[in-house]
Amino acid sequence: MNSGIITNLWLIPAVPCAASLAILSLSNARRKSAAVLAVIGQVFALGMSIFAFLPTLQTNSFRAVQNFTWFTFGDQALRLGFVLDPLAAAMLVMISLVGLCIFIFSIGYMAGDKNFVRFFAYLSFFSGAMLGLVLANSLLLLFIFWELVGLASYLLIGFWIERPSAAAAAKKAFITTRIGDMGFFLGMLWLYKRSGTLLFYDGGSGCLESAGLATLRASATFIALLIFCGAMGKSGQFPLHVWLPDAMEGPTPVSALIHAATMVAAGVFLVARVYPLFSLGGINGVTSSLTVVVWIGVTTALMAALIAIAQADIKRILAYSTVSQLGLMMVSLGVGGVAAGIMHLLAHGFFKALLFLGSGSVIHGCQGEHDIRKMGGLRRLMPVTFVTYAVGMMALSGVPFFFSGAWTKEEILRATEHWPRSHAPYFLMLAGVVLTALYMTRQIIYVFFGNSRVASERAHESPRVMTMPLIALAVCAIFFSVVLTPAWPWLHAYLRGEPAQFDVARLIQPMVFVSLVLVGAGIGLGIWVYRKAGAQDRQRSAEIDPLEYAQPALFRFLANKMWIDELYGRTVITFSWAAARLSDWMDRYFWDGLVRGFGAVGRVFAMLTTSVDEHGINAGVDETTAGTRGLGRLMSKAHSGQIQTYLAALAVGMLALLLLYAWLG
Amino acid sequence: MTPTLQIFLIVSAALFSIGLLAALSRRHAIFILIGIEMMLAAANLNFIAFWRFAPKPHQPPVGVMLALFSIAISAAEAAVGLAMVIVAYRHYRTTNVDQLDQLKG
Amino acid sequence: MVGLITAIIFIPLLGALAVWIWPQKNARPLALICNVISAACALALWRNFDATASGLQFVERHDWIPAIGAEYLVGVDGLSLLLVLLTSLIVPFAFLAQPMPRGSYATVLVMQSALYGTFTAQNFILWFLFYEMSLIPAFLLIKIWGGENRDRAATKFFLYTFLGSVAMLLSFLGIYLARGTFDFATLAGLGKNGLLTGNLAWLAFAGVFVGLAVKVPLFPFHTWLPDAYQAAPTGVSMVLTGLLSKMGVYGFVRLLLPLFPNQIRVVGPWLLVLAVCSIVFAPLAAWAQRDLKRMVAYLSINHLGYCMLGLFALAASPVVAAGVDAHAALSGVFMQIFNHGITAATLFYFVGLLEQRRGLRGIDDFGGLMQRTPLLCGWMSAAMFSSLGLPGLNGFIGEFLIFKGSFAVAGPFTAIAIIGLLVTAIVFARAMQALFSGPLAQSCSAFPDLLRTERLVIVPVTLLMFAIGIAPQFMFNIFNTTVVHMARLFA
Amino acid sequence: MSKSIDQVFPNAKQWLLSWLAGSPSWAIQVVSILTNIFALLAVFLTLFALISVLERKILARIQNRYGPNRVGPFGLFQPIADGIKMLIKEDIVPARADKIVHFLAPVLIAATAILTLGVIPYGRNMTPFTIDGGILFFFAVGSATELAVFMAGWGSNNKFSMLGAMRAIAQMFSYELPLIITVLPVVMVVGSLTPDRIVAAQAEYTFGLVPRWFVFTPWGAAAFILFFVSGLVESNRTPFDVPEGESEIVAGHMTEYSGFKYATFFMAEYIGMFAISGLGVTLFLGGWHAPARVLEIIPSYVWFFVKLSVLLFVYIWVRGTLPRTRIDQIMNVAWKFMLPMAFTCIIAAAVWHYAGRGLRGWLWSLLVIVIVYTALSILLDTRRKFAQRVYRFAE
Amino acid sequence: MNGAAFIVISILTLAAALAAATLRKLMHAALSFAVAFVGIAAFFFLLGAEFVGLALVFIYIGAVAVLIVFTILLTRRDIEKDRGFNWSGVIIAVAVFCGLTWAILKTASLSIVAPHIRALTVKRIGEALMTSYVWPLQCIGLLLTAALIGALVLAMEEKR
Repeated sequence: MNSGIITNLWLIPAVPCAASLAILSLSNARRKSAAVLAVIGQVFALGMSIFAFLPTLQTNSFRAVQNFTWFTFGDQALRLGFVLDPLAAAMLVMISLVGLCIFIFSIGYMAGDKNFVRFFAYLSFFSGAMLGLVLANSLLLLFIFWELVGLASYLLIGFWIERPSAAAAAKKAFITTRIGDMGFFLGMLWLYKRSGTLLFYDGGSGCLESAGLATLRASATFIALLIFCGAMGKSGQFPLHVWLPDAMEGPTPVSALIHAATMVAAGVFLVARVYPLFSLGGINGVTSSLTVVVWIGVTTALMAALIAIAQADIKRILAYSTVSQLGLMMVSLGVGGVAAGIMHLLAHGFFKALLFLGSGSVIHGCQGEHDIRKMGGLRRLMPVTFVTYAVGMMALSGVPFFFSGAWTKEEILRATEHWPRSHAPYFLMLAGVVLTALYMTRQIIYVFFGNSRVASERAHESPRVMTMPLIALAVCAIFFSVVLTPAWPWLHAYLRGEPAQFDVARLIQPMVFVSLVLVGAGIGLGIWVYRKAGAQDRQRSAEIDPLEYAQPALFRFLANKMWIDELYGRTVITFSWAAARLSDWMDRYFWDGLVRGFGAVGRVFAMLTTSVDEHGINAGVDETTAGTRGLGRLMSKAHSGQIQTYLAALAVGMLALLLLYAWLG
Repeated sequence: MTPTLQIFLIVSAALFSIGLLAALSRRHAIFILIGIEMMLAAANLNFIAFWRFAPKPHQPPVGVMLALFSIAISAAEAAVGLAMVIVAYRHYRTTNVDQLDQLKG
Repeated sequence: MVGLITAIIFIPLLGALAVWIWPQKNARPLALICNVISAACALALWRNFDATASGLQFVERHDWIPAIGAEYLVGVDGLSLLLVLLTSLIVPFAFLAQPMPRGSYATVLVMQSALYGTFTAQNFILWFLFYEMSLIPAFLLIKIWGGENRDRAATKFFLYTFLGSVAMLLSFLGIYLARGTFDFATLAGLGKNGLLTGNLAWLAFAGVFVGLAVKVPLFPFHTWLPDAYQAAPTGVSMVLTGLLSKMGVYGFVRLLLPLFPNQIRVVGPWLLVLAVCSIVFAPLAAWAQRDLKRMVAYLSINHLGYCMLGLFALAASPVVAAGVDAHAALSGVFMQIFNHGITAATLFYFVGLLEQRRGLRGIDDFGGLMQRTPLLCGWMSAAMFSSLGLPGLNGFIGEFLIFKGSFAVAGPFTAIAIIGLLVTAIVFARAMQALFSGPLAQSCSAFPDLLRTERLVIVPVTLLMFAIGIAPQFMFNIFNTTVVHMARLFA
Repeated sequence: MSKSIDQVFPNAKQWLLSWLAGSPSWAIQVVSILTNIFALLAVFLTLFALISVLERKILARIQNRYGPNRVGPFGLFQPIADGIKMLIKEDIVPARADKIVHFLAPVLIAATAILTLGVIPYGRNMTPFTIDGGILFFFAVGSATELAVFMAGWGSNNKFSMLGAMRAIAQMFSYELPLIITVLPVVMVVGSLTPDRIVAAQAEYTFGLVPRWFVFTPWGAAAFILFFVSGLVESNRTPFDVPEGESEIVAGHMTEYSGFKYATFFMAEYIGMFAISGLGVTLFLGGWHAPARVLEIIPSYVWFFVKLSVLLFVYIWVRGTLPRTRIDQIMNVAWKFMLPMAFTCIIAAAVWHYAGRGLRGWLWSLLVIVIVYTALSILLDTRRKFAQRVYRFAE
Repeated sequence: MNGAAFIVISILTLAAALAAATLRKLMHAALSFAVAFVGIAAFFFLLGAEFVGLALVFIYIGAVAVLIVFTILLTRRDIEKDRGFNWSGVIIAVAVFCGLTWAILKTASLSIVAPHIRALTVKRIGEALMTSYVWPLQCIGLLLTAALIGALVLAMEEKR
């Protein structure tokens, strides 16, 4: 079985895709079969992922490559391939596991939706494309799946298509990521031109292997940065992050799966995958491209964390949190902590999915309300949701020892600390940790503590089908830390292809205490600031946030997402729309006018020649014509229209010929 | 007395002339057609006569072939011609060719 | 198998005659039957086509007007076969799109015959005859059966293309006077060392270039296109975009590139500028359109701009030609020809469906269609995604290869051209948002979803798009040998 | 012995001519021809007389009555009485009639009818006139009947006559096509227009038992049925006797005829019927050949007349059984059904020939005919047309 | 070849033809026309072209004559009127006849007697038609079809 799946890696993405096709062909009423098909597809994917995962444990730096020819053009072959290595295997398991939880959760969450069937088709399709993405052994294949997950994201964001806001958000997501993708595309072309292949690993001649890298030389920086554009778009890095918070217009399971756990992390995965390109020619692990990655990551992480503080929409807070965490991962990759970044990616996948699903459960309980200021007191009404949500919150905030997020975050901080170029990112990241704890505390106080307000009065616990995935993910979020602790950094070692050693002593590290202090500070600050917010009574649901009360200008700046959307609207969009109008105008009036001008000149010329013709050349011709016509009229008299006359003429003619013949001899 | 080719040709010429007479002298369109048919028949008679009096009539029987085709064509001609007479009659309420002279110059 | 091409060329002509004679109600079935026959012939051609042999196949050569070197010389290589297949696909598709008056069926059939002729003729006079023969029906179709503004559009179309043709004819007369042949293969052989010399060469080049650029159309000779496509009835628009524009691209590949390599090399960068302008400005203009048909028309210009980009990049720098990049560019252009043919025709088909249902085709005249007509929206989205180059659909293959080929040769131009891809996406995203999403517009609330007949038409075409997008090898098999052969020729 | 009986009539003629030995050849020729003519006239006029009374008897049996039984034994002398009656009747010519034409019409019709009898082989060596294109002669002369009918209609200057003549010509024209075309397969297969050759081609027997008559091939059977129906129409017999349908147009083109002229028409009709039946026997039923080898001891002419009688009986039987059809129905069937089927017979015969004239050919040609027949019935929507009609009155 | 037969037939034929051309009553003329064709067919028999003769009878008596009388019938209202007779036609016809006869008599090579030949069988004609004359035959078929359709279309009642 093991070897079987390794030689048939394509099956892993193919099964959910096939499930998607099957579901798409179902009628709208076949809800149950749709859900069953989707879940079965996902279970198969999970099973195969695990089977694919197992052999990677057996040897260090395991790598199985399967290349094949897609097509030949001219006499050249275009080859694609799948690769299975620890990075891919770990991603596979995470994606399919989180995916499965979310699929099950969706059955409950989407139960009332009339397009239930279509939803599962899209979801399965996404799952397949995402699995394909992590398995791709060719930048082209990766790009293909990259676009397909983008498509799935587009479809799912705009799933509630009758809402104009959802459609707008979908469009925004599509176009924004497409901007990044164009960079990616260009980078890919460049890479292809340089190395002559897009395969990552191809028995030594792939573009990520030494022979391939040698051909790149100086262009590697540009190629890497262009590819990073794609990652920026997909992973919501500044300045292309604007689509991700808007993407929360989609159903919550979608937000959980695509816009928290998997797809948005694809950018991070991409950078990790083509890391040799980024680090090519680096001194001490520092290259200009990686420096760009670090600073983009830092900017994103801090900016998003700040914005998250001032948001009122429960999902938007989580969305900004995602952006922030993705920034953190980018920083990690940029400073050289690839394994740390990926570990955080995996852990983040679990707890962020958990948080989103929790928020989904909350929204479901509150009849679709998103505004945290209208909730409150849900702690008692939705105990399971509360507990699991709290687990997620603590994992995200990085409460040490028991939660996976803490270990990975410390890993990242440790990597950042040792970045040779500058220490600023390190300190900024520490600030980020505080901010994370702060906004999560704010959210949980608003939602779960205090009295119940407008939206939470009739709230109820979600059905089992929704809470079970929550519990499962919460368990994952906690127990995942087992493989993350410095005492037994198994995952770290696995990703780096080294054997892991167990050493309890490493459990106690200075970073743990730094973290403890920072998180404690963040939570404490939160509790102190929002202590009253939880106790507000139901009449004052829309009251002023304590922070807004203290710093109204700053709060408005943050609440309006730093006016970045507006900035784009005034500049980029206006400019391009103007370009469009200009093009149209040019077409309609300038070019056409030019042509018509030529036409007018031609017409004037024609009139000139006509007059010359009529009065000069034509005069004599007219006379001749008149004469000819007169003659013709005369001759036409002979045509009496009487058939017998003609016949007689014929006969006389024949006679004449006869006589002529006789006369001649 | 054995008829020679000449006699046949003279009979055929007479037939032709009678046909011409009908076609030229009579005013009724059907007579004209009858006349034309007779002229064609005279031609056929010539074909057959020439074939019969040729030194080697069988290699191949050209005259007979020509006569056959000519008969087929004249049958077609008669059909179309008569249809035209009917149409003309329907349009102009006359079959007198003197009155059917719309094409005069 | 000799005679197959002649059969393919003349069957539609006979069909046109039959349609013209037969009663009105039989026009469509008759036209379709005729197309089925010619399609069967085209498939037979494909089946018997030797994909491994370079050079022409199924050649038929007869004297025509020996005095001026005109021959009836037809034959196919991979490119011709591809276009013959495309023609066999698009025309019946167009016939199924909308019921048309009998006359227009006959006229389209005449045009089809001309198209087959253009794509298979290997002698300039014959080629030009067919080339012109396609122009007149197109003019008539717009002029007689067109929509709003048809007179203006038709006249514009006619003047543009006709002037282009005249320029081309004059150029070829010049070439003939100098070289004494009209045979494509012979001319291409002579082209390497320069067909003509001095200014005459430039004049001839300009003539041929203008003639073909108008037909494609290439910026800035494109302004007839939006008007013409907008005015033409749906089926005709499909044929115009799917096939007529291909005649221009085909002419570039067959005539301009092999015949004037030196001239192209000199003006190459400028031609690339024009191609990039086509690619960038056309979708921008499309963005600003209200009329869906006009929008699709502009995107057509954009897509053909990719073809031009690939060809000019290939021709402008012969050093790399014959290598992987030349193969990529040429294969990409050929794929793009085919893909654009079916995709653009499908888009026009959908616009036609919408217009049929609504009576209008402004982008704001619809809204929330997804709730009312999910199937229509779904299949139409597939066509749109194909057009914007989503992987997994046919559009991506051609565009990727073109970009791959031209980036290697003309990197900066290609980088700018990427903007075209982006803007195309924007245009389609906007269109999808306006058409499919939001609350259901009152005026659309009675729309029927895809009818069964419409489904029968659209599903096979879309499946073909998917097939080419996922496993395109069968398409490449048609022209791979030709690509290698041509790349060697251009080098 | 049997041979001499078989050849008794030719021998008798030879004996007769031997008296003239030594006379100029043209005289012998004339006498020979005259002998033939007299023999023909004698036989067929007798047959006509016989049939006219038998028909009445048979019809009577069908209608459950006695029929003529007063004159002679079983009423067998009835024709004589009828003849006398006809002869002594006044010959009325309408005042406004075209007298010449009126007079010529019955002459022409009788002449053509009798002429057609001349090319049919009545027995071994018993063909009165052997012409190379005998079948063509039959039809060429037969087609003059139409002109005669027209003359009758025109010459009478009576609207019933004219209408009857028009109907007769229309239906004869229409059915002449299937009639001739159904003959073509036989001509094709035999490769000759000569009736003797056609008869000779049907001489063999399969296993010495089943004669190789063309009626036993699928195309032959189909052609024979079509031929027979067309023959019915050609001879203006019931159910296709609309030209003289007495309830509508009195007696059609014969309205203004009386006395002996009327009798001539009557006779011509019967002789035409004999001629068509005789041709049918020649073409499809093996001519004068016996139905089995053992039966060849019975003289050939007996077989011919037996077959002829059977056909004539069917004619009478049909007349007694079927109602008259409408003229438009007749025309429709001619053009939409008979003609295509007749063409199909040609194709089927070709298939039969090229598939080796054996069992394989038999089956293939059957297939062709069945396919076309089915297609035609579907196309013509026969099920609907044959369905019981619903009449709606007072709507 | 029988001289007596020839004389009888030619007298019959020419008389009938003359009658067809000159008889006042159209119907009589048409019937004379038929008789004239019988005469011509007899000529053909005399000349050994039996098949052509039969075909002639078949086509002219069976079809064309009937067509003519039908046409007469359909245009009946018109035939009662008195018709003019154009004497100039007689002059031309006589002139043509004289010219032709003079030319025929003048040509000495025409005074030949027919060779003795085998009878021309239908089979031989059929072979010739299907081999060397197959194209003309097809063309004639096409022509007849066209004529059939054309005549039908022409004579069809116009729809109001």
